[in-house]
Amino acid sequence: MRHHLVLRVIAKLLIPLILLFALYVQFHGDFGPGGGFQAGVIFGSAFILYGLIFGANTARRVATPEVVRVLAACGVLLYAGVGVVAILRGGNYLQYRVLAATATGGEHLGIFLIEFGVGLTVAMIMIGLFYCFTGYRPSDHNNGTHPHDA
Amino acid sequence: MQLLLDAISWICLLSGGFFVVAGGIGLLRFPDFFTRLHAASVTDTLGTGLILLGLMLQSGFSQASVKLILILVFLFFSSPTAAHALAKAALHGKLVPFVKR
Amino acid sequence: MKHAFSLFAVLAGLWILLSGEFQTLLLVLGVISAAGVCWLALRMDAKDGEYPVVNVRLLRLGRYWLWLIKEIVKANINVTREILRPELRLSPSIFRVPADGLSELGQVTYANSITLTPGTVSINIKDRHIEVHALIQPAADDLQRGEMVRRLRRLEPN
Amino acid sequence: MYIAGIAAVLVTMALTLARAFMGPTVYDRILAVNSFGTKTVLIIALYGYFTGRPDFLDIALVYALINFIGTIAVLKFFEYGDLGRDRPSQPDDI
Repeated sequence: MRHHLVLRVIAKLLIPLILLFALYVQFHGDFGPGGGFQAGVIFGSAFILYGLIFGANTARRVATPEVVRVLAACGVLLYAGVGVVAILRGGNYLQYRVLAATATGGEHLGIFLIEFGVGLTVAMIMIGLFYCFTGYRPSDHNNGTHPHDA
Repeated sequence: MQLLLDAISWICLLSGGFFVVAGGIGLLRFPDFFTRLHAASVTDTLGTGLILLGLMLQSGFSQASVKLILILVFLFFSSPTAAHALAKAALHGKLVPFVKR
Repeated sequence: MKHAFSLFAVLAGLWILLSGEFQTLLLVLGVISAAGVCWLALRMDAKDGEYPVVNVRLLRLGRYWLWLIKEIVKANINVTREILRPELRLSPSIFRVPADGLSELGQVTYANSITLTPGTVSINIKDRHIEVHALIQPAADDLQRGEMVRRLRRLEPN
Repeated sequence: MYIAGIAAVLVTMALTLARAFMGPTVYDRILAVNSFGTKTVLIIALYGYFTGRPDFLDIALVYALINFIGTIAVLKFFEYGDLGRDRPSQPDDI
Protein backbone atom coordinates (compact mmCIF):
# COMPACT_ATOMS: atom_id res chain seq x y z
CA MET A 1 0.00 0.00 0.00
CA ARG A 2 3.02 2.21 -0.50
CA HIS A 3 1.32 4.23 -3.19
CA HIS A 4 -1.71 4.97 -1.12
CA LEU A 5 -1.03 8.54 -0.08
CA VAL A 6 -4.02 8.97 2.23
CA LEU A 7 -3.44 5.74 4.12
CA ARG A 8 0.26 6.41 4.52
CA VAL A 9 -0.10 9.93 5.88
CA ILE A 10 -2.99 9.07 8.19
CA ALA A 11 -1.20 5.97 9.48
CA LYS A 12 1.91 8.03 10.20
CA LEU A 13 -0.23 10.43 12.23
CA LEU A 14 -2.27 7.81 14.07
CA ILE A 15 0.22 5.05 14.89
CA PRO A 16 2.12 6.92 17.66
CA LEU A 17 -1.19 7.94 19.24
CA ILE A 18 -2.48 4.35 19.18
CA LEU A 19 0.77 3.10 20.72
CA LEU A 20 0.48 5.67 23.51
CA PHE A 21 -3.15 4.70 24.07
CA ALA A 22 -2.03 1.08 24.45
CA LEU A 23 0.44 2.08 27.15
CA TYR A 24 -2.26 4.17 28.84
CA VAL A 25 -4.54 1.12 28.98
CA GLN A 26 -1.60 -0.91 30.29
CA PHE A 27 -0.82 1.37 33.20
CA HIS A 28 -4.36 2.36 34.19
CA GLY A 29 -5.59 -1.15 34.89
CA ASP A 30 -6.42 -0.10 38.45
CA PHE A 31 -8.63 2.81 37.40
CA GLY A 32 -10.67 1.77 34.39
CA PRO A 33 -11.36 -1.24 32.25
CA GLY A 34 -8.06 -2.37 30.85
CA GLY A 35 -4.96 -4.19 31.81
CA GLY A 36 -2.26 -6.23 30.23
CA PHE A 37 -4.20 -8.29 27.75
CA GLN A 38 -6.12 -5.43 26.12
CA ALA A 39 -3.05 -3.21 26.11
CA GLY A 40 -1.05 -5.90 24.39
CA VAL A 41 -3.70 -6.34 21.73
CA ILE A 42 -3.88 -2.59 21.04
CA PHE A 43 -0.10 -2.27 20.90
CA GLY A 44 0.13 -5.25 18.59
CA SER A 45 -2.62 -3.99 16.32
CA ALA A 46 -0.97 -0.59 15.96
CA PHE A 47 2.16 -2.38 14.85
CA ILE A 48 0.11 -4.57 12.50
CA LEU A 49 -1.37 -1.42 10.95
CA TYR A 50 2.17 -0.28 10.30
CA GLY A 51 3.01 -3.62 8.72
CA LEU A 52 -0.12 -3.58 6.56
CA ILE A 53 0.63 -0.18 5.11
CA PHE A 54 4.41 -0.06 4.93
CA GLY A 55 4.91 -3.75 4.24
CA ALA A 56 5.64 -6.65 6.53
CA ASN A 57 9.32 -6.59 5.69
CA THR A 58 9.68 -2.98 6.78
CA ALA A 59 7.91 -3.96 9.99
CA ARG A 60 10.40 -6.79 10.39
CA ARG A 61 13.22 -4.29 10.19
CA VAL A 62 11.65 -2.12 12.91
CA ALA A 63 11.16 -5.05 15.30
CA THR A 64 13.15 -8.03 14.15
CA PRO A 65 11.62 -11.48 14.68
CA GLU A 66 14.44 -12.32 17.12
CA VAL A 67 13.63 -9.33 19.30
CA VAL A 68 9.94 -10.18 19.19
CA ARG A 69 10.61 -13.75 20.26
CA VAL A 70 12.96 -12.78 23.06
CA LEU A 71 10.61 -10.12 24.42
CA ALA A 72 7.66 -12.54 24.33
CA ALA A 73 9.69 -14.96 26.44
CA CYS A 74 10.73 -12.11 28.77
CA GLY A 75 7.07 -11.36 29.48
CA VAL A 76 6.38 -14.92 30.56
CA LEU A 77 9.61 -14.96 32.58
CA LEU A 78 8.58 -11.76 34.36
CA TYR A 79 5.24 -13.33 35.25
CA ALA A 80 6.80 -16.53 36.51
CA GLY A 81 9.62 -14.62 38.18
CA VAL A 82 7.23 -12.58 40.31
CA GLY A 83 5.64 -15.83 41.44
CA VAL A 84 8.97 -17.41 42.30
CA VAL A 85 10.15 -14.31 44.17
CA ALA A 86 6.95 -14.51 46.22
CA ILE A 87 7.82 -18.12 47.15
CA LEU A 88 11.39 -17.16 48.01
CA ARG A 89 10.10 -14.45 50.33
CA GLY A 90 8.08 -17.03 52.22
CA GLY A 91 4.65 -16.77 50.57
CA ASN A 92 2.74 -18.84 48.05
CA TYR A 93 3.23 -18.67 44.31
CA LEU A 94 2.02 -15.21 43.13
CA GLN A 95 1.09 -14.14 46.66
CA TYR A 96 1.79 -10.46 46.08
CA ARG A 97 1.57 -9.19 49.66
CA VAL A 98 4.98 -10.54 50.61
CA LEU A 99 6.72 -8.67 47.77
CA ALA A 100 7.13 -5.35 49.60
CA ALA A 101 7.24 -4.08 53.14
CA THR A 102 3.49 -3.44 53.34
CA ALA A 103 0.77 -5.77 52.06
CA THR A 104 -0.93 -3.17 49.82
CA GLY A 105 2.41 -1.98 48.49
CA GLY A 106 3.28 -5.56 47.62
CA GLU A 107 -0.03 -6.09 45.91
CA HIS A 108 0.38 -2.95 43.82
CA LEU A 109 3.90 -3.89 42.79
CA GLY A 110 2.97 -7.50 42.07
CA ILE A 111 -0.07 -6.71 39.95
CA PHE A 112 1.84 -4.01 38.09
CA LEU A 113 4.65 -6.40 37.17
CA ILE A 114 2.31 -9.27 36.29
CA GLU A 115 0.19 -7.05 34.06
CA PHE A 116 3.31 -5.73 32.39
CA GLY A 117 4.49 -9.25 31.67
CA VAL A 118 1.09 -10.21 30.23
CA GLY A 119 0.97 -7.08 28.07
CA LEU A 120 4.48 -7.59 26.74
CA THR A 121 3.85 -11.21 25.83
CA VAL A 122 0.47 -10.57 24.23
CA ALA A 123 1.81 -7.68 22.14
CA MET A 124 4.80 -9.67 20.95
CA ILE A 125 2.70 -12.76 20.18
CA MET A 126 0.30 -10.60 18.13
CA ILE A 127 3.22 -9.21 16.16
CA GLY A 128 4.72 -12.68 15.80
CA LEU A 129 1.42 -14.05 14.48
CA PHE A 130 1.32 -11.23 11.95
CA TYR A 131 4.82 -12.13 10.84
CA CYS A 132 3.76 -15.77 10.49
CA PHE A 133 0.69 -14.91 8.43
CA THR A 134 2.56 -12.62 6.11
CA GLY A 135 5.26 -15.17 5.37
CA TYR A 136 8.54 -14.22 3.84
CA ARG A 137 9.30 -13.49 0.21
CA PRO A 138 13.01 -13.47 -0.60
CA SER A 139 12.27 -11.53 -3.81
CA ASP A 140 10.97 -8.50 -1.93
CA HIS A 141 13.97 -7.85 0.24
CA ASN A 142 16.94 -9.57 1.58
CA ASN A 143 17.79 -8.61 5.09
CA GLY A 144 19.26 -11.91 6.16
CA THR A 145 16.24 -13.36 7.93
CA HIS A 146 14.98 -16.85 7.39
CA PRO A 147 11.33 -17.90 6.88
CA HIS A 148 11.30 -19.87 10.10
CA ASP A 149 12.44 -16.89 12.12
CA ALA A 150 9.04 -15.34 12.60
CA MET B 1 -29.89 25.78 33.33
CA GLN B 2 -29.55 22.05 33.91
CA LEU B 3 -32.95 21.58 32.32
CA LEU B 4 -31.89 23.54 29.24
CA LEU B 5 -28.70 21.48 28.87
CA ASP B 6 -30.71 18.30 29.26
CA ALA B 7 -33.17 19.42 26.63
CA ILE B 8 -30.39 20.26 24.14
CA SER B 9 -28.74 16.95 24.90
CA TRP B 10 -31.96 15.02 24.24
CA ILE B 11 -32.48 16.90 20.99
CA CYS B 12 -28.93 15.99 19.93
CA LEU B 13 -29.45 12.33 20.81
CA LEU B 14 -32.78 12.12 19.00
CA SER B 15 -31.64 13.90 15.84
CA GLY B 16 -28.43 11.88 15.92
CA GLY B 17 -30.54 8.73 16.07
CA PHE B 18 -32.59 10.04 13.15
CA PHE B 19 -29.49 10.58 10.99
CA VAL B 20 -28.09 7.18 11.97
CA VAL B 21 -31.28 5.47 10.84
CA ALA B 22 -31.38 7.56 7.67
CA GLY B 23 -27.87 6.41 6.82
CA GLY B 24 -28.91 2.81 7.40
CA ILE B 25 -31.92 3.20 5.09
CA GLY B 26 -29.71 4.76 2.44
CA LEU B 27 -27.25 1.92 2.73
CA LEU B 28 -30.09 -0.46 1.93
CA ARG B 29 -31.86 1.61 -0.71
CA PHE B 30 -29.15 3.06 -2.90
CA PRO B 31 -28.46 1.33 -6.22
CA ASP B 32 -24.70 0.70 -6.27
CA PHE B 33 -21.61 0.57 -4.10
CA PHE B 34 -20.41 4.11 -4.72
CA THR B 35 -23.75 5.68 -3.89
CA ARG B 36 -23.96 3.54 -0.75
CA LEU B 37 -20.66 5.03 0.40
CA HIS B 38 -22.40 8.41 0.64
CA ALA B 39 -25.19 6.94 2.73
CA ALA B 40 -22.69 5.33 5.11
CA SER B 41 -20.92 8.64 5.53
CA VAL B 42 -24.17 10.25 6.74
CA THR B 43 -24.15 7.93 9.75
CA ASP B 44 -20.44 8.29 10.24
CA THR B 45 -20.42 12.08 10.38
CA LEU B 46 -23.55 13.80 11.58
CA GLY B 47 -25.22 10.79 13.22
CA THR B 48 -22.15 9.90 15.25
CA GLY B 49 -21.30 13.53 15.90
CA LEU B 50 -24.72 14.41 17.27
CA ILE B 51 -25.02 11.32 19.47
CA LEU B 52 -21.57 11.86 20.96
CA LEU B 53 -22.30 15.58 21.39
CA GLY B 54 -25.49 14.68 23.23
CA LEU B 55 -23.56 12.40 25.57
CA MET B 56 -20.93 15.14 26.07
CA LEU B 57 -23.61 17.58 27.20
CA GLN B 58 -24.76 14.98 29.72
CA SER B 59 -21.39 14.80 31.44
CA GLY B 60 -20.25 18.42 31.19
CA PHE B 61 -16.57 19.24 31.72
CA SER B 62 -15.21 15.89 32.81
CA GLN B 63 -12.96 13.02 31.93
CA ALA B 64 -15.80 11.36 30.04
CA SER B 65 -16.20 14.36 27.74
CA VAL B 66 -12.50 14.29 26.92
CA LYS B 67 -12.79 10.64 25.94
CA LEU B 68 -15.86 11.35 23.82
CA ILE B 69 -13.96 14.11 22.01
CA LEU B 70 -11.08 11.70 21.41
CA ILE B 71 -13.48 9.09 19.99
CA LEU B 72 -15.03 11.72 17.75
CA VAL B 73 -11.67 13.00 16.52
CA PHE B 74 -10.47 9.47 15.86
CA LEU B 75 -13.62 8.62 13.92
CA PHE B 76 -13.31 11.83 11.90
CA PHE B 77 -9.81 10.79 10.89
CA SER B 78 -10.38 7.10 10.34
CA SER B 79 -13.82 6.84 8.73
CA PRO B 80 -13.04 8.96 5.64
CA THR B 81 -9.72 7.16 5.32
CA ALA B 82 -11.45 3.79 5.34
CA ALA B 83 -14.11 5.04 2.90
CA HIS B 84 -11.45 6.41 0.56
CA ALA B 85 -9.48 3.16 0.71
CA LEU B 86 -12.65 1.19 -0.03
CA ALA B 87 -13.58 3.38 -2.98
CA LYS B 88 -10.09 3.21 -4.38
CA ALA B 89 -9.98 -0.56 -3.99
CA ALA B 90 -13.40 -0.93 -5.62
CA LEU B 91 -12.34 1.20 -8.57
CA HIS B 92 -9.13 -0.75 -8.88
CA GLY B 93 -11.12 -3.99 -8.63
CA LYS B 94 -12.90 -2.97 -11.83
CA LEU B 95 -16.17 -2.10 -10.18
CA VAL B 96 -17.87 0.29 -12.60
CA PRO B 97 -19.69 3.14 -10.92
CA PHE B 98 -23.23 3.75 -12.01
CA VAL B 99 -23.03 7.23 -13.54
CA LYS B 100 -25.82 9.32 -14.96
CA ARG B 101 -24.90 11.31 -18.02
CA MET C 1 15.00 17.01 16.50
CA LYS C 2 12.24 19.58 16.44
CA HIS C 3 9.96 16.86 15.18
CA ALA C 4 10.90 14.59 18.08
CA PHE C 5 10.17 17.31 20.62
CA SER C 6 6.79 18.20 19.16
CA LEU C 7 5.85 14.53 18.94
CA PHE C 8 6.82 14.08 22.59
CA ALA C 9 4.77 17.14 23.57
CA VAL C 10 1.70 15.84 21.72
CA LEU C 11 2.05 12.38 23.26
CA ALA C 12 2.50 13.78 26.77
CA GLY C 13 -0.55 15.98 26.25
CA LEU C 14 -2.58 12.98 25.10
CA TRP C 15 -1.48 11.04 28.19
CA ILE C 16 -2.70 13.84 30.49
CA LEU C 17 -6.00 14.03 28.60
CA LEU C 18 -6.55 10.28 28.78
CA SER C 19 -5.41 9.81 32.33
CA GLY C 20 -6.79 12.83 34.15
CA GLU C 21 -4.85 11.67 37.22
CA PHE C 22 -1.91 13.56 38.64
CA GLN C 23 -0.27 10.98 40.90
CA THR C 24 3.51 11.01 40.71
CA LEU C 25 3.72 7.37 39.66
CA LEU C 26 1.34 7.84 36.75
CA LEU C 27 3.06 11.02 35.60
CA VAL C 28 6.44 9.27 35.63
CA LEU C 29 4.97 6.35 33.70
CA GLY C 30 3.48 8.85 31.27
CA VAL C 31 6.85 10.47 30.59
CA ILE C 32 8.45 7.04 30.11
CA SER C 33 5.63 5.89 27.82
CA ALA C 34 5.71 9.05 25.71
CA ALA C 35 9.49 8.82 25.37
CA GLY C 36 9.30 5.15 24.42
CA VAL C 37 6.59 5.68 21.83
CA CYS C 38 8.54 8.66 20.49
CA TRP C 39 11.60 6.45 20.08
CA LEU C 40 9.61 3.72 18.34
CA ALA C 41 7.92 6.21 15.99
CA LEU C 42 11.25 7.75 15.02
CA ARG C 43 12.66 4.27 14.46
CA MET C 44 9.72 3.49 12.16
CA ASP C 45 10.35 6.75 10.25
CA ALA C 46 14.00 5.85 9.87
CA LYS C 47 13.26 2.32 8.65
CA ASP C 48 10.70 3.25 6.00
CA GLY C 49 12.49 6.45 5.06
CA GLU C 50 9.43 8.63 5.34
CA TYR C 51 9.25 11.52 7.74
CA PRO C 52 5.86 13.02 8.40
CA VAL C 53 5.75 16.77 7.90
CA VAL C 54 3.09 18.29 10.09
CA ASN C 55 3.36 21.97 9.52
CA VAL C 56 0.14 23.93 9.64
CA ARG C 57 -1.06 27.17 11.10
CA LEU C 58 -3.04 26.01 14.09
CA LEU C 59 -5.31 29.03 14.44
CA ARG C 60 -6.35 28.81 10.81
CA LEU C 61 -6.79 25.05 11.15
CA GLY C 62 -9.36 25.67 13.87
CA ARG C 63 -11.19 28.12 11.65
CA TYR C 64 -11.08 25.59 8.79
CA TRP C 65 -12.60 22.91 11.01
CA LEU C 66 -15.46 25.17 12.05
CA TRP C 67 -16.17 25.90 8.39
CA LEU C 68 -15.90 22.20 7.54
CA ILE C 69 -18.37 21.24 10.27
CA LYS C 70 -20.84 23.77 8.89
CA GLU C 71 -20.42 22.29 5.41
CA ILE C 72 -20.82 18.76 6.75
CA VAL C 73 -24.10 19.63 8.43
CA LYS C 74 -25.44 21.25 5.25
CA ALA C 75 -24.35 18.30 3.08
CA ASN C 76 -25.84 15.81 5.51
CA ILE C 77 -29.22 17.48 5.33
CA ASN C 78 -29.12 17.42 1.52
CA VAL C 79 -28.13 13.76 1.33
CA THR C 80 -30.69 12.72 3.95
CA ARG C 81 -33.35 14.41 1.86
CA GLU C 82 -32.25 12.31 -1.12
CA ILE C 83 -32.32 9.13 0.97
CA LEU C 84 -35.83 9.71 2.24
CA ARG C 85 -37.31 10.82 -1.10
CA PRO C 86 -40.00 8.28 -2.09
CA GLU C 87 -38.51 7.70 -5.56
CA LEU C 88 -34.76 8.03 -5.96
CA ARG C 89 -33.54 10.90 -8.12
CA LEU C 90 -29.78 10.47 -7.96
CA SER C 91 -27.40 11.95 -10.50
CA PRO C 92 -24.05 10.33 -9.70
CA SER C 93 -21.03 11.70 -11.54
CA ILE C 94 -17.26 11.34 -11.52
CA PHE C 95 -14.94 14.27 -12.08
CA ARG C 96 -11.49 15.56 -11.12
CA VAL C 97 -10.67 18.60 -9.04
CA PRO C 98 -7.19 20.17 -9.00
CA ALA C 99 -5.21 20.03 -5.75
CA ASP C 100 -2.17 22.07 -6.79
CA GLY C 101 -0.49 24.34 -4.29
CA LEU C 102 -0.99 21.79 -1.53
CA SER C 103 1.63 19.74 0.30
CA GLU C 104 1.16 15.98 0.75
CA LEU C 105 -0.55 16.54 4.06
CA GLY C 106 -2.70 19.23 2.44
CA GLN C 107 -3.75 16.86 -0.34
CA VAL C 108 -4.66 14.20 2.21
CA THR C 109 -6.64 16.72 4.25
CA TYR C 110 -8.41 17.79 1.07
CA ALA C 111 -9.26 14.20 0.10
CA ASN C 112 -10.50 13.39 3.60
CA SER C 113 -12.54 16.58 3.82
CA ILE C 114 -14.18 15.68 0.53
CA THR C 115 -15.01 12.22 1.83
CA LEU C 116 -16.19 13.57 5.16
CA THR C 117 -18.79 15.73 3.42
CA PRO C 118 -21.60 13.38 2.44
CA GLY C 119 -22.50 13.68 -1.22
CA THR C 120 -18.90 13.63 -2.38
CA VAL C 121 -16.32 10.86 -1.96
CA SER C 122 -12.71 11.11 -3.09
CA ILE C 123 -11.75 7.93 -4.90
CA ASN C 124 -8.18 8.58 -5.98
CA ILE C 125 -5.32 11.05 -5.75
CA LYS C 126 -3.30 11.21 -8.95
CA ASP C 127 -1.00 13.81 -10.48
CA ARG C 128 -2.07 16.57 -8.07
CA HIS C 129 -5.69 15.97 -8.92
CA ILE C 130 -8.35 14.29 -6.82
CA GLU C 131 -10.94 12.09 -8.47
CA VAL C 132 -14.32 12.57 -6.89
CA HIS C 133 -17.54 10.62 -7.01
CA ALA C 134 -20.54 12.86 -6.35
CA LEU C 135 -24.02 11.68 -5.47
CA ILE C 136 -26.05 14.69 -6.55
CA GLN C 137 -25.36 17.59 -8.86
CA PRO C 138 -25.50 20.38 -6.20
CA ALA C 139 -22.77 18.65 -4.16
CA ALA C 140 -20.58 18.35 -7.26
CA ASP C 141 -21.13 22.01 -8.15
CA ASP C 142 -20.29 23.08 -4.60
CA LEU C 143 -16.97 21.27 -4.70
CA GLN C 144 -16.05 22.47 -8.18
CA ARG C 145 -16.50 26.05 -7.08
CA GLY C 146 -13.22 25.46 -5.23
CA GLU C 147 -14.00 27.11 -1.90
CA MET C 148 -12.54 24.20 0.05
CA VAL C 149 -9.20 24.09 -1.76
CA ARG C 150 -8.85 27.87 -1.43
CA ARG C 151 -9.27 27.60 2.32
CA LEU C 152 -6.80 24.70 2.47
CA ARG C 153 -4.18 26.66 0.55
CA ARG C 154 -4.34 29.32 3.22
CA LEU C 155 -3.40 26.67 5.81
CA GLU C 156 -0.10 25.92 4.10
CA PRO C 157 2.92 27.45 5.83
CA ASN C 158 4.64 30.50 4.25
CA MET D 1 -34.01 8.73 26.45
CA TYR D 2 -30.80 6.78 26.00
CA ILE D 3 -33.16 3.96 25.12
CA ALA D 4 -34.31 5.92 22.05
CA GLY D 5 -30.72 6.34 20.90
CA ILE D 6 -29.94 2.68 21.53
CA ALA D 7 -33.08 1.64 19.64
CA ALA D 8 -32.15 3.83 16.67
CA VAL D 9 -28.66 2.39 16.54
CA LEU D 10 -29.98 -1.18 16.86
CA VAL D 11 -32.43 -0.66 13.99
CA THR D 12 -29.59 0.68 11.85
CA MET D 13 -27.42 -2.24 12.82
CA ALA D 14 -30.11 -4.59 11.52
CA LEU D 15 -30.32 -2.64 8.24
CA THR D 16 -26.53 -2.67 7.90
CA LEU D 17 -26.42 -6.38 8.59
CA ALA D 18 -29.00 -6.92 5.85
CA ARG D 19 -26.72 -5.06 3.44
CA ALA D 20 -23.77 -7.16 4.58
CA PHE D 21 -25.69 -10.35 3.79
CA MET D 22 -27.12 -9.10 0.50
CA GLY D 23 -23.81 -7.93 -0.90
CA PRO D 24 -23.75 -8.08 -3.91
CA THR D 25 -20.04 -7.26 -4.22
CA VAL D 26 -17.41 -7.89 -1.58
CA TYR D 27 -16.88 -4.13 -1.25
CA ASP D 28 -20.50 -3.67 -0.23
CA ARG D 29 -19.97 -6.23 2.48
CA ILE D 30 -16.80 -4.59 3.77
CA LEU D 31 -18.54 -1.20 3.75
CA ALA D 32 -21.45 -2.66 5.70
CA VAL D 33 -19.19 -4.31 8.25
CA ASN D 34 -17.17 -1.12 8.70
CA SER D 35 -20.36 0.85 9.18
CA PHE D 36 -21.58 -1.79 11.63
CA GLY D 37 -18.40 -1.27 13.62
CA THR D 38 -19.01 2.47 13.87
CA LYS D 39 -22.47 1.73 15.21
CA THR D 40 -20.99 -0.67 17.74
CA VAL D 41 -18.83 2.18 19.02
CA LEU D 42 -21.94 4.31 19.40
CA ILE D 43 -23.88 1.60 21.17
CA ILE D 44 -21.05 0.91 23.62
CA ALA D 45 -20.90 4.61 24.49
CA LEU D 46 -24.69 4.90 24.81
CA TYR D 47 -24.94 1.73 26.89
CA GLY D 48 -22.18 2.98 29.17
CA TYR D 49 -24.19 6.12 29.91
CA PHE D 50 -27.42 4.13 30.19
CA THR D 51 -25.99 1.99 32.96
CA GLY D 52 -24.16 4.95 34.51
CA ARG D 53 -20.65 3.64 33.84
CA PRO D 54 -18.80 6.07 31.54
CA ASP D 55 -15.72 3.83 31.90
CA PHE D 56 -17.11 2.08 28.86
CA LEU D 57 -15.74 4.92 26.73
CA ASP D 58 -12.27 3.37 26.81
CA ILE D 59 -13.75 0.24 25.29
CA ALA D 60 -15.54 2.30 22.65
CA LEU D 61 -12.25 3.93 21.71
CA VAL D 62 -10.56 0.53 21.48
CA TYR D 63 -13.38 -0.72 19.29
CA ALA D 64 -13.01 2.26 16.96
CA LEU D 65 -9.29 1.48 16.61
CA ILE D 66 -9.76 -2.20 15.95
CA ASN D 67 -12.58 -1.52 13.50
CA PHE D 68 -10.38 0.76 11.41
CA ILE D 69 -7.41 -1.60 11.42
CA GLY D 70 -9.64 -4.58 10.68
CA THR D 71 -11.20 -2.84 7.68
CA ILE D 72 -7.80 -1.99 6.25
CA ALA D 73 -6.59 -5.54 6.82
CA VAL D 74 -9.60 -7.16 5.12
CA LEU D 75 -9.35 -4.71 2.25
CA LYS D 76 -5.70 -5.47 1.74
CA PHE D 77 -6.36 -9.18 1.94
CA PHE D 78 -9.00 -9.01 -0.79
CA GLU D 79 -6.79 -6.82 -2.92
CA TYR D 80 -3.67 -8.97 -2.77
CA GLY D 81 -4.73 -12.25 -1.18
CA ASP D 82 -1.87 -11.54 1.19
CA LEU D 83 -1.25 -9.16 4.06
CA GLY D 84 2.43 -8.42 3.95
CA ARG D 85 3.31 -7.24 0.48
CA ASP D 86 4.89 -3.82 0.26
CA ARG D 87 5.80 -3.40 -3.41
CA PRO D 88 2.69 -3.52 -5.60
CA SER D 89 3.13 -4.59 -9.20
CA GLN D 90 1.49 -1.52 -10.69
CA PRO D 91 2.26 1.98 -9.47
CA ASP D 92 -1.44 2.77 -9.29
CA ASP D 93 -2.24 -0.08 -6.95
CA ILE D 94 -4.17 0.50 -3.77
